[in-house]
Amino acid sequence: MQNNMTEIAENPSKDTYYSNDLQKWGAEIKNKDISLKELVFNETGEKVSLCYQCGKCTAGCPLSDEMDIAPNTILRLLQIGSKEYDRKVLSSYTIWVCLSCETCMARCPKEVDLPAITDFLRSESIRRHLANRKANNIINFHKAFLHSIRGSGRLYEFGLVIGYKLRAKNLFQDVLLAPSMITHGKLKFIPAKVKNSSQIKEIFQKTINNNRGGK
Amino acid sequence: MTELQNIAKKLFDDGSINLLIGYSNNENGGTSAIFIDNSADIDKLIYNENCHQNLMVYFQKPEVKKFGKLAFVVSLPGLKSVLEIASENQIKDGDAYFIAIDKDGNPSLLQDFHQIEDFITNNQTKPPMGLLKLMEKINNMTREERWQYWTDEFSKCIKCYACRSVCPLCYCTQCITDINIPQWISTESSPIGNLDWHIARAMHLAGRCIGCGECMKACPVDIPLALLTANLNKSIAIHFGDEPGMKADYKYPLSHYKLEDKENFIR
Amino acid sequence: MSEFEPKIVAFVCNWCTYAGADLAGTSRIKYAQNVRIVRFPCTGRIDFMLLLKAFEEGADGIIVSGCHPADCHYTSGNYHARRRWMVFKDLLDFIGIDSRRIVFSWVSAAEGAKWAHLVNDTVSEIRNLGPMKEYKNLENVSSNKIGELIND
Amino acid sequence: MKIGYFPGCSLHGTAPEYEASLKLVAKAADIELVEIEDWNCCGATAAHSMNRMLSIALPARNLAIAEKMGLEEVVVPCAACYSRLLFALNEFKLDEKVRMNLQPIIETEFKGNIKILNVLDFLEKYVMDALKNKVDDKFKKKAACYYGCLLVRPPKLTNSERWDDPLRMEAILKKIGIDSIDWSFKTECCGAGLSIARTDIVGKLSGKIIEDAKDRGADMIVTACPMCQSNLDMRRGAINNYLKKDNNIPAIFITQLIGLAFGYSEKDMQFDKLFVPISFSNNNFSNNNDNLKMQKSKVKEVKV
Amino acid sequence: MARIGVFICHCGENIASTVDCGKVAEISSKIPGVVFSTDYKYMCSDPGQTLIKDAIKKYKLTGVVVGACSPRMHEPTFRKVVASEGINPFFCEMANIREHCSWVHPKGEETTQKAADTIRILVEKVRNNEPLYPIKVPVTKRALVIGGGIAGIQASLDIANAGNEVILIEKEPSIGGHMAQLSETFPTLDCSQCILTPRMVEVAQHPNITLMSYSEVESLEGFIGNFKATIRKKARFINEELCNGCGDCTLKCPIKKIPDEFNAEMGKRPAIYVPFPQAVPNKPVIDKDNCTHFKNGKCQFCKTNCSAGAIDFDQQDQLITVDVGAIVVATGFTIKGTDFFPEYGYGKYKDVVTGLQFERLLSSSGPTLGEVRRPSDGKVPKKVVFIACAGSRDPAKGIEYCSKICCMYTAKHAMLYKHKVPDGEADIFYMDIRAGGKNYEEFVRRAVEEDDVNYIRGRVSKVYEKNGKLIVRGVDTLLNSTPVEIEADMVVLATASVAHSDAESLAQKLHISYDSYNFFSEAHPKLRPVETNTAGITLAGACQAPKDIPESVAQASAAASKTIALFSQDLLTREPIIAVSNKSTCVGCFLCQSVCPYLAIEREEIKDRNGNIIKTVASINSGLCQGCGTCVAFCRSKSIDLQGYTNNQVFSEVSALFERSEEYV
Repeated sequence: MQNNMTEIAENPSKDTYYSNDLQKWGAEIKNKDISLKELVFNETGEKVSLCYQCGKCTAGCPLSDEMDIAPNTILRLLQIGSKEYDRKVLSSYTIWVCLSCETCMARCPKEVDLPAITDFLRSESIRRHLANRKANNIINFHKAFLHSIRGSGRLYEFGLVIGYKLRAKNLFQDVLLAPSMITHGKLKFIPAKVKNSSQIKEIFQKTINNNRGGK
Repeated sequence: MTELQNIAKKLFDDGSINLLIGYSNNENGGTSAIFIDNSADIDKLIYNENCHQNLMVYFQKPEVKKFGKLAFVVSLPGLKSVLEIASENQIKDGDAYFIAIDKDGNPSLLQDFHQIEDFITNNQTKPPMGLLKLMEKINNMTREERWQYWTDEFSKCIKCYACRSVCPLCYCTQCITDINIPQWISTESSPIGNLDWHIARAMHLAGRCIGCGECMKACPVDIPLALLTANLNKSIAIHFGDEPGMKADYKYPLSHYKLEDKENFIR
Repeated sequence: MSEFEPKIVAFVCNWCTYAGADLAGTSRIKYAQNVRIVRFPCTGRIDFMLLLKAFEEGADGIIVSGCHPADCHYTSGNYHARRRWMVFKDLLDFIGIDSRRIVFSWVSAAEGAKWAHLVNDTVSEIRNLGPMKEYKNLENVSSNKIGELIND
Repeated sequence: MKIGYFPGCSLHGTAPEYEASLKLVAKAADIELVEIEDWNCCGATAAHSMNRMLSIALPARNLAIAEKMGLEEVVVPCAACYSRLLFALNEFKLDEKVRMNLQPIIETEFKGNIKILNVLDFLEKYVMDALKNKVDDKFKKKAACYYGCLLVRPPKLTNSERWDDPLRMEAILKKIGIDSIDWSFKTECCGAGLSIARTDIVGKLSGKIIEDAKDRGADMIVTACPMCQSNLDMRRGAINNYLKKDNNIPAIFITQLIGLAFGYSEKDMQFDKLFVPISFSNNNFSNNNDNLKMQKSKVKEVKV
Repeated sequence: MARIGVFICHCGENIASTVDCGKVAEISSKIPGVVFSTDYKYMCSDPGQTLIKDAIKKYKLTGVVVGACSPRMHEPTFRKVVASEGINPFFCEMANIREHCSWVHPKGEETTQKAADTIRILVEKVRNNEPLYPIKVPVTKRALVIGGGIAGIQASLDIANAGNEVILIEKEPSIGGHMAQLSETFPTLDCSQCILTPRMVEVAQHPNITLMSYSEVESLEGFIGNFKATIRKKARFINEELCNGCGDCTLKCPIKKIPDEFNAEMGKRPAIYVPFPQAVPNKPVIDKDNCTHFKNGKCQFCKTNCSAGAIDFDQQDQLITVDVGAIVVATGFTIKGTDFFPEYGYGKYKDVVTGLQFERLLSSSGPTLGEVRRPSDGKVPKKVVFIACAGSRDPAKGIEYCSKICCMYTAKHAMLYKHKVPDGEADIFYMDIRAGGKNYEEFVRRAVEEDDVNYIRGRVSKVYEKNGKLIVRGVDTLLNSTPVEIEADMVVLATASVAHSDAESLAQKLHISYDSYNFFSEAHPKLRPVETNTAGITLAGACQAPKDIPESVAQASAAASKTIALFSQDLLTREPIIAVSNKSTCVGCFLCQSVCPYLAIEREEIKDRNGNIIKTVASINSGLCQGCGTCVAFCRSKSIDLQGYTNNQVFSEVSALFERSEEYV
């Protein structure tokens, strides 16, 4: 376990299961020359044209002040659909800092499923190698998380923390909470594993490698 | 006395009915309808697999109606036609008693539409395979072959209107064929007149035909008439999801509409 | 013999398509001459027997046109017509009459150009299908089958 | 009575007291919780951030196993897991493509007939009746009921009434004699998704929640989600950093309180697992200074 | 035998340039039954008309076909010509050889042929025409106006002033409607009551108007000119004849704390009450649900204190049936309450109010006598946030439409607030400002430029209470979508205007159609915006869609003029293009009933001499039928036919479609 993670942390190119079809998709994008909003529609069924820019999503978003582009502006950029703006959306920090708290969706008068769109934008952002650098921490956390599940089928929190720190190359940022967690019996050193762990690996194999991330 | 005869006798004995229409053996070794107006004749009442005629066709006849209180021996198709004519305002709950024969041949007395609906739901039978196969065969033909098939079939038609007289749903006092201003359908047995008649008949039964198949059985020249209405009912079920003869408050699909009805065939 | 010129009859409603055809006229939009128009108050009034009759009379193609959904002058005649034609078309298909010979359309009073296109398209489509020979040949189908049957 | 149980990683990791209290509460109500055999992680935010099908397949495998075990209902105490499982079930029901593709991915037959309960559903449906006449007036503390995001949102998925101002926890607590305050942060996000990657954000979001609860006179924050609870409880360092003052308002699981009402001890309910301590053995909470001091020193230790 | 004349018009060059009119006339003359055929330069001109008249006389014509322009153009002209010669006008048909022929085809033989065919088709129709006579229906010259708001008041006065009787019914104890609740009106800021109450008094005193307040429609039968309406006059437990409106009873009532509907529940009222001082009629009503007498029989304070002896606890609802010829529906609208909004606190914050509630706070007759004081503690709010589009334009909440009046009244509210609290601040969250009326845009700009109202473009996501303030979380989308957080003393929601909860059941009683929001539907969105699909029933005001006062009044006068036009005749004349049923062949399957959009197909019992029912058959109500003919095509036994488009006529037309033209050439 530990070995495996160290290895990936040192050699990110092996960390392939979410982006190894990049070339294939990249080729398709070039050929079809399809705008991001159409992709969003194809993959999530959400029409960005529904948005009339009332801004309620931004108003209610707990993190709107952390974002580089306001949620409603993300939709506006998608609506315009130029290559430049599509790129701007995919390389935004906004899509990564979103917590998926669903507040925007719950209050949206036009019922635009922004969390679903954001999920798709994230996978597309990675696929096109456009992810915002500031989001490395967050992306690395997601990767470490999925890696942990892929390995054992369950989240191994201690391993997750270590794995994440290795990816983030920020070993000492948060680990200091760990001692008190251990004294409270909240971190376990030995991961509980799913017995049929090959099945979990299969699931990863068949999903991440086989579709674009959306519908 | 059979169970069927017992039920019939009881109906007569307690004065519930004045006329019972059922089946009896006929001199040709087959069965035919029998009209019993007193309990003395009850021993002639039979039911077996040869008893297929849909006796509900008699319900609409004035000669029958004048008897007042009626009872019918009916199997599944007959009961369906009861519900269908009920939805068409031709029969009211309590107008008649129905001795329903289930698929094992056992009789039971049904008095209201609700019981009939339940009976139908519990006694569903599969449509005859032969008919379905023929329908499939025709649907698989090329259009030209289908046209050839039906022109051949219709050319046999002698316009005897047996199909019309045995149909429990052809109760109009004036049929479209009887109208001469304008002459919608030519009276003679000509290819165009025959085609017109069979199309008109099918359209008039679309979404109403309950599939007893009497028209086909009655046809002296063996035109598979039931196919036309069966195929139309199939498309109605596909388009609108309706099936006739299942509910007394059936909403006839051609006199209702939905805003979202399919219109991909309209330019 | 010159190229086959199909005979087309159009059954139209008074409020939308008839007015749309009027508009094509006032706008001087040219279209094929093959069509003869019969005016009805509403598509809901159009009896399927009239379509059969038109074929009998020698029509090679039929246009049935009325108001767009929600535009019906009488609120719902077109919706009832829509169901009727859906079923009728299936019956014709089953019998083997080429249902492409009947063209259903919604043409509003504002769609003069659409009307002209509809007529032109229908004429060229029916021209490709050729004459409605099925009906014409019916007159030659003798009733000899009946004879055969009786002789059996 | 047997009901399926999906603990999720948190209850086996950072929230053992939630599992312990839930199990004892179920036992007291005569319900047997049957753990889904060989369950796997629901995938959480990471999965749906990266790949939609993955985020459906991971929960669906669990549901499929539960169905195979003959379970009709499964209780999912973690609100995050609940949301993911519910999402997967919903997509399976609504999206034909998912239905077609799922089978070969999870290699287990899935019909989608199972019902998913969150902890409030579970308590309302199976536990509260058993609690009749067990109200203890020792609970003299005012609760701020905190629902977080995923128990109520998106409303169309969770089917929750009054999703912006839910009152279900309040009603449950009322039955064991606990009064709740009316406050405005019941369903605000605590920031759990960024707990590790952006701890500063957690401090800010959770800080606002804790501040409002305290301002309105709550003695404790009651949660129904291990993510929320761990954020509000363990992240006190970051929270206090943001608020620029120390806060000692505890965050406790609703099941721990119900457990006490059933007569279990605070030890049974594993109160010792809470970072910010709380005790009902002494009626006056603010007297509990010894524990508090201990906690303060701990928080400082973390900061060093 | 038919003797038909065919008249081909050249229409100057319009037809003659592509169609050989002479040849068409010649071909037409060979059609059997055509006894005269000619062409002329302008058939619609005087000489052209005379030509037709002369031919009718000379050739004893029984029918006429005019080949000219579209019948939509000149059919009435030529039918009049024919009628002037004593022939039933329905024996004249027009063949459209201009719009459908000469204008759309090139000059040539085929175009001429098409014109000739078109003539022949119409000749066949005329041959089978039957004389038709306009249907005369007697008209009861009395109108029923449902709803006593400004629209109903205006319609009643207009109809009554034209000399017709009006019955005005209002479900509340007083007429006046929402307008009576308003403080000032945009864009003039004149006092609402000052302009409304004189109209209310006029209604009460008008000799032609019978006012029935506290009454509702129970049922409606009949058709245009001949409706029979049953009205439920709800028991108000006051003998209106005896009551002199002194109001002593309302002062003596011990129950005082019932939320006052007229004040949008911002004030309180007793159990026996007059909704507001200027109420018409100025008679109290007892609120049975809250009255102690009706609860336990003990209290009689009002009765013992009534010097007129007008209190009648035993009064019952009355059902009154009236004959009316036309109906104006003016039932108005209602608004969503604050409890409709999860994100704004489900109505739990007292200082979050609706626009109507704020209106009452502004009104000098309101609970605060016109001082803006917030409901929670009575303090004067120094910061008020207005939220426009609260619920409107919000498909997620089921209301997709724009409520239309909110932009204007919110500007008015902010303006009036600033006038009353000059040191206060007013912020308005809006999405778009829709100020498309006369002087409306100027009004909104005045709020911004002169009264310093702060408009912020963005929607509010959440309102919550903190330390006695309402925290409003919104966004300024014009400022790079910056989140905005405002600490307000009071929040006013411009909540959506919606149909009354009982609008649907009223529509069903009246047989008028309604849209998915339960607003009543007009017969045509452009050209018949006042009429409903049911002849004789018109709409006025916000029951059709959200409307402001000028629009409601305009529509009310329009509805009144439609009604007055109807009443101007003793007999109502209708085109005889209607369906008729053949009662001898109808078998009464009634499958046709559901195809009729006008519910004109009724069940008629045919009885024998002894009164026994022989059968039940379809019978067409000629008052309701509009002549679409859907039932005609539908009837299997052809027992229904459509006059003017009979089966025989259309069948003949189709039969004549392609008659071998060689025969005539």
